[in-house]
Amino acid sequence: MSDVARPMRRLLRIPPVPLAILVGVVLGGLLVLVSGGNPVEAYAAIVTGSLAWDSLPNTLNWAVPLVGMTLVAAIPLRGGMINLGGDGQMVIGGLVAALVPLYLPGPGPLLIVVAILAAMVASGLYATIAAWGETRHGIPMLISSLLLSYPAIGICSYVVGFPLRDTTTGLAQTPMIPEAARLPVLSGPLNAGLLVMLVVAVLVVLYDRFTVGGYELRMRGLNARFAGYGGVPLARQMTGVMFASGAIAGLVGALIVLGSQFRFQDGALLSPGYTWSGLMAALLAGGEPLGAILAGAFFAALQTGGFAMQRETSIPRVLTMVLQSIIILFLAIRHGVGRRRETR
Amino acid sequence: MLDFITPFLVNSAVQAITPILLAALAGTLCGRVGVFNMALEGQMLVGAFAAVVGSYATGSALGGIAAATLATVAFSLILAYGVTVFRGDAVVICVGMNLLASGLTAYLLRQMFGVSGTFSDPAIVGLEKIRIAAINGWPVIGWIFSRQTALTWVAWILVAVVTVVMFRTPLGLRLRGVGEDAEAAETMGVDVTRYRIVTVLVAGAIVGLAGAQLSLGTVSIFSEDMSAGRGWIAVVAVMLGRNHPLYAALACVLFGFADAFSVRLQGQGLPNQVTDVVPYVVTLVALVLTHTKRRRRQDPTITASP
Amino acid sequence: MTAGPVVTPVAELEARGIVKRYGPLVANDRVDLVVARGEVHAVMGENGAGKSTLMSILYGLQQPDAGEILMRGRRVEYRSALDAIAEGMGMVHQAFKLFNSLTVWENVVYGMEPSRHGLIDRRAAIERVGEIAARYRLAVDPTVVVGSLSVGVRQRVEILKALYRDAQILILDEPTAVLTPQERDGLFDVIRHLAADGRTILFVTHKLHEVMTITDRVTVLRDGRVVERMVTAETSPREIIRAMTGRAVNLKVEKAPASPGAPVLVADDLTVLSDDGRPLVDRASLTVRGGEIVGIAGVAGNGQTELIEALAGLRQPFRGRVSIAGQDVTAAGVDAHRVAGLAYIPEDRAVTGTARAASAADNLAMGFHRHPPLARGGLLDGRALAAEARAMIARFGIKIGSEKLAVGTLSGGNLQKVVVARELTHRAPLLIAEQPTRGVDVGAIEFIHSELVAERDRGAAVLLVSAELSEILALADRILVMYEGRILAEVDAATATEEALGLLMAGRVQEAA
Amino acid sequence: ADPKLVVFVSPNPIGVNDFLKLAKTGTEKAAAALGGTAKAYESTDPTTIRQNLEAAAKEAGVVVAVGFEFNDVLPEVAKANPETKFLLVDSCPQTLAPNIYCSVFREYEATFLAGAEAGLTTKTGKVGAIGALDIPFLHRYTDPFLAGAKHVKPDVQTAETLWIGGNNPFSDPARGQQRAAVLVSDDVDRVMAAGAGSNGGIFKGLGDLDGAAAFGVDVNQCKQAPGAVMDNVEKRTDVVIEKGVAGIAKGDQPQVAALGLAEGGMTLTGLEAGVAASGCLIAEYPEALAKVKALRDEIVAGTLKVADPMQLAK
Ligand SMILES: Nc1ncnc2c1ncn2[C@@H]1O[C@H](COP(=O)(O)OP(=O)(O)OP(=O)(O)O)[C@@H](O)[C@H]1O
Ligand SMILES: Nc1ncnc2c1ncn2[C@@H]1O[C@H](COP(=O)(O)OP(=O)(O)OP(=O)(O)O)[C@@H](O)[C@H]1O
Ligand SMILES: [Mg+2]
Ligand SMILES: [Mg+2]
Repeated sequence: MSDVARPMRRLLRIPPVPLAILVGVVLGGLLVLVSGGNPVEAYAAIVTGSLAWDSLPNTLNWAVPLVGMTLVAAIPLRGGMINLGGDGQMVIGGLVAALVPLYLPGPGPLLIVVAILAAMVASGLYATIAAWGETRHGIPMLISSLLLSYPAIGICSYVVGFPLRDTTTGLAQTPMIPEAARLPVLSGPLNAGLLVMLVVAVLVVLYDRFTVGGYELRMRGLNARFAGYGGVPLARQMTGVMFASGAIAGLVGALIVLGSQFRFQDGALLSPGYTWSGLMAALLAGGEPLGAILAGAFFAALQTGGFAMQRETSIPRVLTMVLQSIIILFLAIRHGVGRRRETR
Repeated sequence: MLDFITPFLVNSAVQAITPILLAALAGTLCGRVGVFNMALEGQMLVGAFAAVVGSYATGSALGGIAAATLATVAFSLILAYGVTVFRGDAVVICVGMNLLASGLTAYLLRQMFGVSGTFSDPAIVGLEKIRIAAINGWPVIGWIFSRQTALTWVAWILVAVVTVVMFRTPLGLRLRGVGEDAEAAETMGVDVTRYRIVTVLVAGAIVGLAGAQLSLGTVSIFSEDMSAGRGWIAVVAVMLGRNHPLYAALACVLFGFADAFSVRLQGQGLPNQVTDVVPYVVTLVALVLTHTKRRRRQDPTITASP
Repeated sequence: MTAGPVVTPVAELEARGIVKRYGPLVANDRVDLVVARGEVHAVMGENGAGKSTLMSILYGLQQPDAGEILMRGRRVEYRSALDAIAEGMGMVHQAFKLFNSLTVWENVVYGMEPSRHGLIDRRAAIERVGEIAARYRLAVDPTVVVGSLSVGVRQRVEILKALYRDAQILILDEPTAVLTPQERDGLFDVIRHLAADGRTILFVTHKLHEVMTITDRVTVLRDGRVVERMVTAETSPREIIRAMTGRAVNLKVEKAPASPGAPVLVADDLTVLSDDGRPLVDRASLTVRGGEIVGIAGVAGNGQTELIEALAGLRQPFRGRVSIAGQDVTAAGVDAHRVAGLAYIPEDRAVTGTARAASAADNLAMGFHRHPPLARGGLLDGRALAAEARAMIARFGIKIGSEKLAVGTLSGGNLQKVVVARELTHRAPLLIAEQPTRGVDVGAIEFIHSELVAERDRGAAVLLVSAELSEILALADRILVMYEGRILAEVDAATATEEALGLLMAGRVQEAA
Repeated sequence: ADPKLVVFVSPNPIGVNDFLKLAKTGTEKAAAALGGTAKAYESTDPTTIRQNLEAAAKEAGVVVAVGFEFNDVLPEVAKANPETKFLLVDSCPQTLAPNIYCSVFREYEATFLAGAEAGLTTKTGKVGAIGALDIPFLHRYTDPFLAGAKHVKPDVQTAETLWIGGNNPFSDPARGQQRAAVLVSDDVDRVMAAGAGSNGGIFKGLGDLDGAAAFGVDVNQCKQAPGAVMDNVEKRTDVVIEKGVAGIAKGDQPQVAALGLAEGGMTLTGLEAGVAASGCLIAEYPEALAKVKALRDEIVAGTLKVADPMQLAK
């Protein structure tokens, strides 16, 4: 080792995640500087725009779907599987959750529960198609889950664009759901969806840590052959995992529709790109749920801060996309994040 | 149904396939050396952006192609070194690269040209369409090849070249070996890391061409995220074609014609939300058909349990 | 003494003071090795002694931290295997390094392809490979795909690869581990032929009788250090073992006659089909009773693997019945088999038997993790898991720092102990042991053998699959011979001989009788 | 709140959309006229629309919003911020608050005229339209176009309207080009291009048929693709916002303003001064222009009624 390398090595001893963030911040800052902006101002805007007391609710509100989609990706990833179909699954959940209170009679609270459950079941079942394709026909789930997303999005878009469109507006969207069937507001933009997602997140972490199923999923992720040899029913497990993953995607769609948009609007669930942000957060943590949740929350803060930065300074919020990608790339190559998926 | 197939349509389908085909070729190259390239979408976007910048700056389409190739090769360094020297996970790196491409091109678009969204300018010189009078009149061949850009020609020539190199040359044998079992290749004295790096970079250059075709071949415009999922279709084609350039090309053709067909269906009054889905459904069906036969060959542990 | 040219004996290959460290672990500690031209030189040592490490350094796959290598007296430095190959080194790895989807000739010429006009000259390649194969009596068809070949033939392909590169020094790392006696004898013929041709052989093995049969000299490693150099003709197996382990090892398996009880594993008319519908296991029927060890002998690739997978629930049989302890488990998955009473030591400890990145505790729980004491009502008892793991590590002497550490860096023998410990601890009524001592050193073999016999004496039914005839002969009470998916014969272990079994394994029933 | 601050909140990223860019320019001009400053907040989805709207309502004197996407949230935010005035362009919520002003357009009138130009100038006798996304709002650009052509040339053939769709409908020039190729293959030589950022591809695609031409939207797109654009349906969002904000400041802005040809909210490039220098092909068809001007006058006078394809259920 040359002498020059030594301080480098000491630097690299900073724990990987903070170091990655540091690298991202420095590179992002340079980018801002080169294009004539003020990096300090930009970062200050991001931080206050996401973590200051009155912007925190916005961050949390953004974190609910993002963390949800992080779990969607993390659960299969824990077992060495990848679900790229989050978009389609979320949209199905959103549409179902909007249709239940619109077309079913019943008291509001009951409608909420039914809508959420129906959304989860519908999305979960749709997600299992990809698992079925792999277990039955050997079609790689990676690509079938991605491809299955398009028909789901297309059909939902058609449904709200034509037969079930709210004809009083010029957009492809369902009518507003009745007030009674909306999620109760906690304060400001925050609604009960936050609590629901919190419970789900805790359940996922506990399942991963303390149950037989969690152990089996982890072992599958480390060596699928080994898990199969040990008696883990791989096909059934894959189906179950995809159902859970899809159901959470459906839940995310349902919470957005019932909690903040109050109707299903074509494209509105997809344009924030929760699915890909969630996938990145999950990859960042190698599928480990708690780490993934933290990464998801971090991305939520970054993105919310990005919007604030764009409002405050004229620096475009795509900067936060660049930041996120630098962080994940750095972690991937510097510490081989995600390399633990041993077999296939 | 056959009256759907008009010369114009075939011609435009071939044109629309070109970027996907180039990207898929690059994907098969990477796949052959054991690097699963999911970053085609982002690489194509970088190529498209650099092509427009290069063409705008040099005032020539060739300058655009050169810039696209260089920029995408540079961008591909992340993947090339990331999965080899730094031993990162290909999936993670590719997801990061896609995001980086999307964010960086949008950011640079604003900072370099002061516009957001779309950048078009008369100074951007698009690719010439090659018109060969001799073949114009021929059915089918004429439809396919008249009025295409040089890159479309290059794409199809590359399909042949890559196939020959892959299966008939020492280099190809080595590449295939590296992809099948890197450790075995290493013991035979083949420098796996170097082969992988070079292959990924060459593939990067090819995706650069895909990007150039997208932004200079069809339209002379750059718009944000204009790759619009084409890179993902290329990834699907690579998997459908099992890293074989000819089969991957076939998959691209299948998708391209299903897509052209879907536009036709739209012309018949079907809602576009439904017709848009057609090429994906066709691809899914192809996926199912190509897999049902191989059903029992898979890992016994997977099919276990009733 | 007649006058002649004075020959200073320059060693063909010499390694001086080779040091290789993996973190705190010193895998090779100032190793000196001298190999003369035309000799067959054995390198021996327990699991993890540093044999493979030394070989990969000599073959340029790894760079030593210190020390030097001399070829015919000249100092060489390898940056990669390519340099070593250029110096005339060749290596046959225990785990074959072959491309299964490529043909024999493609595998052989890989990296050194004859070409014309930039394209591979296929005809020249096939011709050249055929020539070498004929010269060294390695019966191989150059045009077949390697994936379809049996293990013995694959090994010949590996040797062909080295000879194609005109290797002067050939390293064979545990080359006989998966061969039948006949195949092994064939290999020895080849080795003698090569040595007579002036080529030098480095022979890594755990099998003493092979060392005694084929080698000229022996170098013994222990804990990364050379502890002894011997001339084969002047030593004995007992001495070599003492050098390797520092103690005496009982090579003879002590066991009382079996007293079989009730049938535990019953397979009836079992047929397993391949993808293209060929029978891999063809109407096999067998019964294993409590208190007996039934051995299955056979050349690898004759359906043993598939038979075991079907018996263990990893594979669905096409026809037939399987029952464990009276329970029909034919269509059930692995878990049902385990509940019914299966313990199973799989053939490949690294790929199937363990998860490298998982902790020892997690590895030691697999298969028994669904039921008490490890789990209750779907909840895993982390404390029980750890306690159980610590107990196993202690009882089986697994060399690992803590049950929380990953098993990925354990040596082959230690990894095998992890698997054996897990499968034996739960006292299942049925134990299927597939190649339980493959690649394991003599000390560990002794231990595993005695554990298997103890299982039997406790009343368990033991089904033993091994390519190692001596192992089957030593342990089994009854021997079944598999050939092309069928159970060809049943032989009483007391009267069986290696030669007769070898003939049966080759399908030559008449001659064997 | 700073009364001299005017904030424009966009429903989608401004980039791809000329129409939103106009709104941004209009906001800047309006702020300059007030002697204040302008800002633009870009949203991507309902959540960020709400966040941006709330942030804007707290800071600004006048908030300019554009699009249907604001119908749900605007009344709520307006109620919470009674001091702030809101100008919603292109849409009007069902429940109005005193501090909400709406300016809506009658795009269909100008589109109808563009269609008339198409009918008058087509050589193949076939016209068609391409839109980004099949939503009612965009039918205001496609349906009246075909109707206008039919009006002046009853035997004109109209092709089925094509939609760009896909992953990125407002910014996928290549798909635009593909759809243009389909129309071209059917000999359609006059095409309404309502594809926002995808329009460039449509123009390019029409280049394959000699004499084919497109109609652009929102701004003069003739220069962008010389020789490929006949005329443009211009929506004077900038003017409307400029006037609207000024009106709000003065206090004489009507709560709901509907703007069409008569009010100067909608027009064609060809109907304005400077046609000759516009680069638009329509400049070469003076007789057609004369007829279209006459039609415009009929519409303005109310003697010719153009159907609004987006007759919303009340
Ligand atoms: N890449 C590595 N990283 C860390 N430790 C290693 C590595 N390779 C080998 N070792 C360790 O070095 C020691 C020597 O290993 P080596 O494979 O040379 O043993 P061996 O004599 O071949 O054993 P066996 O008889 O089991 O094949 C072992 O303790 C092993 O765990
Ligand atoms: N990447 C690695 N990190 C740490 N240790 C390793 C690594 N790869 C191999 N080892 C260790 O190096 C040793 C040699 O590996 P090898 O594949 O030869 O296994 P083995 O079973 O010990 O040898 P053999 O297959 O010859 O019996 C093993 O003990 C293994 O645990
Ligand atoms: Mg070894
Ligand atoms: Mg070994």
